[in-house]
Amino acid sequence: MSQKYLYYPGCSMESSAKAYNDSLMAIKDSLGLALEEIHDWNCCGATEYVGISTTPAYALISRNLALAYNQSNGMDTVVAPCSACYLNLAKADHYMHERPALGVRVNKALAAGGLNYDPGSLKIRHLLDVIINDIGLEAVQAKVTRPLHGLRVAPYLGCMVPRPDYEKRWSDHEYPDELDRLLKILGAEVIDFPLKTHCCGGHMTQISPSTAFELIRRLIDSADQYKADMMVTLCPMCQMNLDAYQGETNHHFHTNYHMPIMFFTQLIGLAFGKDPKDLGFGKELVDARQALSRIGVEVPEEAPPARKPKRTKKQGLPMPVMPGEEEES
Amino acid sequence: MTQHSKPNDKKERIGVYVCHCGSNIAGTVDVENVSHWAGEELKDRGVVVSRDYKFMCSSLGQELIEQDIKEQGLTRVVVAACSPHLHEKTFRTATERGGLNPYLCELCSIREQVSWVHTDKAAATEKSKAVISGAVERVIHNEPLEPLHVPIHEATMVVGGGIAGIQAALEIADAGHPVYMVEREPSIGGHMAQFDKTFPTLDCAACILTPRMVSVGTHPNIHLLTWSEVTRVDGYVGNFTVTIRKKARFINEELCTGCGICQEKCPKKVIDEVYEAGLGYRKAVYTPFPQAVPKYPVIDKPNCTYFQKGTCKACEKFCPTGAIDFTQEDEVITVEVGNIILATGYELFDPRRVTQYGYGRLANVFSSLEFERLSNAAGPTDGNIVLRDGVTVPKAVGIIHCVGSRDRNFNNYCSVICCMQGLKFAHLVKERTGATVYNFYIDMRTAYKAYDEFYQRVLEEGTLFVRGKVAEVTDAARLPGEEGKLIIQVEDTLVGKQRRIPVDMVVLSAALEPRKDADDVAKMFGISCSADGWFIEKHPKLDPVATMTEGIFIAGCVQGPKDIPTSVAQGAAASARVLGRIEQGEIALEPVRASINEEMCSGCRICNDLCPFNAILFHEDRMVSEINPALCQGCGTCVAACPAGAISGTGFSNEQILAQIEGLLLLNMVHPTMAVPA
Amino acid sequence: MTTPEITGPEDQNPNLRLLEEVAAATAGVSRLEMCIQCGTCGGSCPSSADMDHTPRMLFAMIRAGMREAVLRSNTPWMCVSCYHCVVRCPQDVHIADVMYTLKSMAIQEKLYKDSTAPDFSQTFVDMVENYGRSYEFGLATRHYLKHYPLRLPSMAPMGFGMLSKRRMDITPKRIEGIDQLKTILDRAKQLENGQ
Amino acid sequence: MTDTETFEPIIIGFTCNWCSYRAADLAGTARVKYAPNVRLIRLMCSGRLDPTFVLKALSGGADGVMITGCHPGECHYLEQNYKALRRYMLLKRTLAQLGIEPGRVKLVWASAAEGVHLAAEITKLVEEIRALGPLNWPTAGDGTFPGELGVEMNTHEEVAA
Repeated sequence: MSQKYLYYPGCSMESSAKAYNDSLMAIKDSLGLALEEIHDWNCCGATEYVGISTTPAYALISRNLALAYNQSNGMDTVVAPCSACYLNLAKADHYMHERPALGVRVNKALAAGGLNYDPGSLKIRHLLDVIINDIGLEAVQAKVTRPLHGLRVAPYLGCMVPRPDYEKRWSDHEYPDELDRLLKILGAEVIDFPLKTHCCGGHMTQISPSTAFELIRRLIDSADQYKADMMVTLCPMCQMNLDAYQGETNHHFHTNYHMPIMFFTQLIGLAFGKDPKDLGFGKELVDARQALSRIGVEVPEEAPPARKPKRTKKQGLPMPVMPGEEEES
Repeated sequence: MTQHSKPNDKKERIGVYVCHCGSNIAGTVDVENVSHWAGEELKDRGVVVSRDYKFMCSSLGQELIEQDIKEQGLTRVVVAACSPHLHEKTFRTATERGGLNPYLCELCSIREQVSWVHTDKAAATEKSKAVISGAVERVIHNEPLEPLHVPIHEATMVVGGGIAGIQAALEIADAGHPVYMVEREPSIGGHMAQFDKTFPTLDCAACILTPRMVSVGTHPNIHLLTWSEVTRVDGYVGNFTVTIRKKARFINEELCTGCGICQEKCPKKVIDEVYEAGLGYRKAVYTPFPQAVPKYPVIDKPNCTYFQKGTCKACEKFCPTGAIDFTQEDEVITVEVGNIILATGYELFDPRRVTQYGYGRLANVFSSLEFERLSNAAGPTDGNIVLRDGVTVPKAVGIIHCVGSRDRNFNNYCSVICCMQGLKFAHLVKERTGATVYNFYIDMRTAYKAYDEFYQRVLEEGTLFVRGKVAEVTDAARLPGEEGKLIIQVEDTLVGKQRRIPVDMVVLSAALEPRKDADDVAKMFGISCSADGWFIEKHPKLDPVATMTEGIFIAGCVQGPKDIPTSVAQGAAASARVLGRIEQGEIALEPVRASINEEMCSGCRICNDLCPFNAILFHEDRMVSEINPALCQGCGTCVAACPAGAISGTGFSNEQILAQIEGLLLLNMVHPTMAVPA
Repeated sequence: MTTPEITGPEDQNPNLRLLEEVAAATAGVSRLEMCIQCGTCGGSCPSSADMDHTPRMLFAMIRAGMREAVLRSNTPWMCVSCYHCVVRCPQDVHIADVMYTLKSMAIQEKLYKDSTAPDFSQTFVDMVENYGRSYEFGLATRHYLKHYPLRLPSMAPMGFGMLSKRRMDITPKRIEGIDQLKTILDRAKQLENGQ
Repeated sequence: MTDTETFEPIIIGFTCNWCSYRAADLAGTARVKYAPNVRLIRLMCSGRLDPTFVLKALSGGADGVMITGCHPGECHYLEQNYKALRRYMLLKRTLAQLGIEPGRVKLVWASAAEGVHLAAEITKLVEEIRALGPLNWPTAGDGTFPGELGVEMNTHEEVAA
């Protein structure tokens, strides 16, 4: 039996976290997970909009909740795979209720676009929560055909899933065990990672790189001390920071870490015996092939795009050109 | 004004007295206006005198009432002041001194229920008038009553054998009255028996406690029931019947000499979660500690090899007096007592709940109770302060205050003893190991005799104090010198910087919490728990050891976190209250009882099943029901249920309540915004 | 519990009402007035080393009415939204949300010291307002050109990697209901300004 | 101004001597503020509440009635508050039969420690009654109230229940 959920992918699933998206799409049927994407959803504003102006920030988030509710048709749960999206949606729902004045302002703004959202109408949940608590570890285990024996993983949840956790859906704010339990079911060797909910640096890579590099270093260094083969995450931002900025962090501290950062859905897919190609392996910048070959999984190197990415539209903002990319344009 | 359906046809002469209570009432209620209004507008209801006075409870205020009764011939008195729970007795006594039956006086609250809870002066003034009008209508229907006198059984029950209970039991027993002491564990002594030193004097806990324990064990007036639990309480003040389950010890107490050979020979080692706080072992047959009172061991059935596997009986084989008795069964005992003192103590907060401090995950994070055992000369390490490996002496120790206290995530309250306990620990670590000691605190609370002097002493000894609530304890090293250490991460708020302090051992000064079953115990004894779970005293300042339920007293940590001196003082205070009762021999109870008018009783027996106290007796011969006033508690449920209206509730009769409703509705609401500010 | 309406005599120094102002502007119930200065936030903060005041100090400064110093502080801008302080705070102060409020107040009064962070947020928001989706490529390049031109060469391999692995679109996506979204946001901005 | 803004309802509150009356005292001691529209009557127990009291209050000019007692399982008289609960359910039915909004009568549990809770419930009920507007008691013309008119307030039912 498939369980049906409203699905809010969030912007990263289509770009930086494509591997997350691909692997989720590859495993969802095996999990019996039916996801109905919210039509014409918009960006949640990440951690940026709330720092500029409150009402617009919450109106931006709540447009998605209003759209979701309009197409809910018996479904009452919105699932988000991205931590920041999950928190923003949950927070809007929570604060519109806790601070009715905010709720009224947001609904006045939504009304200008013909929309409305009553806080409390939808449950906002993270993908991992749904997999653990609705689908259940037994059901996941039943699908494991290729246990990940021998793979030493550091479970890394980051911040915004276990905290602030308005609805108390997670086992703990500091040391939640949901991801550990899932990875153990998949057959992986899970280390007791002390920094499993510490910060990846968030948007600091953009506004105070040295701060971000230090936070990235702490995490990778700790996972490295525990001799983890890879870190497993459930957040596009965490994956992006730890993976894409690992090189710069190494450069900054004159270190030489090589710690692949994978999404938990990729490992579920592997354990389910899916083809690594369909699970987004190879999209990581810190190559995971070495770690995977240790447990007998061979991933072909992702071929560079056959053609140049085609520009479909000429409108939009002027396209800044990156120095290394000049010959392409 | 509405038509009164029940006129004051008795021509009662009523005096109304409105109290200012300084500015407590007069600050929000226009007292003169109220009193003037009552004198004028309620004249036709029988009000012949209406006065306001600064403090009605003062002797001058009371004299006003007495004087008016005598000079104006009052037959009823209404006082509008504070809550009846505070001063009802005062004004009834004044009424009695004036020559009237005390129950012809009504006290209505315009302080707790008007002036303190409302801000709009006009609305508060109008509400006061309504409240007085209700009381006037009610008092017309009051009847003269005589209090019920019930005898007080001489024996007292003390539940809980910690230091508070011990103190209470000894005081009463020394005064020559019988005491039953019930203790759940195999020995009395409570938490204090687990400690090594006591602050601020650092005298040895065992040295001062064990003589008291022995006194309890040997006192001719104390009947000690350990390894026992109260399962049921019936009756009321003066006449409680308490049912106790005395768990099977599997030891014949007549034969046992307490020699301890059984413990020596028992092959089964068990982690002692109670006395050793999980840090040491005991046998399956055990006395928790050498000075235990009584000296008889118990066999822990779930852990005993014989009980679980059918063979062993080592204890039986070696017992020189043949005292082991595997056939013993739980006994149910009932005793009659006049008063009960509850001194069931506290439980330590489980520091595992503060996950960021790593207790249970990081080996060298200890709870405060574990540290007490670690530092106790009779503890698992003979008093050597060492790490979890049992040998390594720490070079640096961090003591964290307020773990689970003063924290909305856990308990809002301050646990009172933790600051002093933290200082005591710091001293013991310094003295025994010479280690560097840090105390992490939010506020240092050392308010009691000789407490701050102890703080000075610990400062002098070189303990380092960091003002800041610790953010986390981690083993994830990242800076030089952190490898293999526990790192305490904290904002040193007096420096304004985040610090990471590597230590070898962390001690968590955990909160004191109500016992898990405090709620059930409260229900069993008919008292209430606060939102935090502590038992509620009758008055937080003036009656700290009595409860709302007559005959039930509380002492020690069961009422809230407190140190040893205060627990002892409360034990003594509770016993003084009980002794006063015993001396009087009887107690006067409010005559709030139901009674059945046999003429009107149809014998339908509906009321019979409603009474939880079995106070209603059905006379088969006359086909009528009758209420036994000694058993009736006056709830009035039968009064409300009687289809024939044959049952009346003294003090809360239908006439009184219906009249009060009418009186309360005499005035319409004043719209706050339309009210003219005074 | 709701944020209490603090009423009192008119203050000589309007800055003494700063705490009230911050609490009122914060989404949710801030409980800022409940701070007991225990330092759990400053102790928990992963980026406190780079802050010129710990969050706790900032709250004391808010109480003291040090308006300009508060709004000039880089502390809110260094907040990584990790919520460690929020869940550990013994007084349940909504610290992260207070930080968002302080950022928006600083932007409004143009009191920030370094424009990198406000610019980043503003650029991000501009993209979202124009497309309804975030647009990492445009955001990153725009932001880096302005604030880290020297960092660009060392970033290039990463950027190229992201592009070649198709983890970054060089064309922005636009939602269908962009006009509806703009209408909603315009109205929200009016409401935010009390219109 | 609309009616609901100017209308100040009067509510009669029945309290239990052991819990809710003490909660009201506690609210006072703690200076917790609530709407002044409620006037309290002390009973020994919510079990004492005769449904006629409620009808008397509503017919006599009250716009709403609040019945308060100890939490289930915490009754000073063991279990009499359950009886109050049963009577309350019956009472709501009777009110509906009389054409009165059942929302005008509310049962609230409040322990002696719950001053803040009681105050909040009072304020909440005042707003609820304000929204319902003034009560127009269906009079029999002679100003009597149904208790006296013999409206079926059959307490026998509770035994069967």
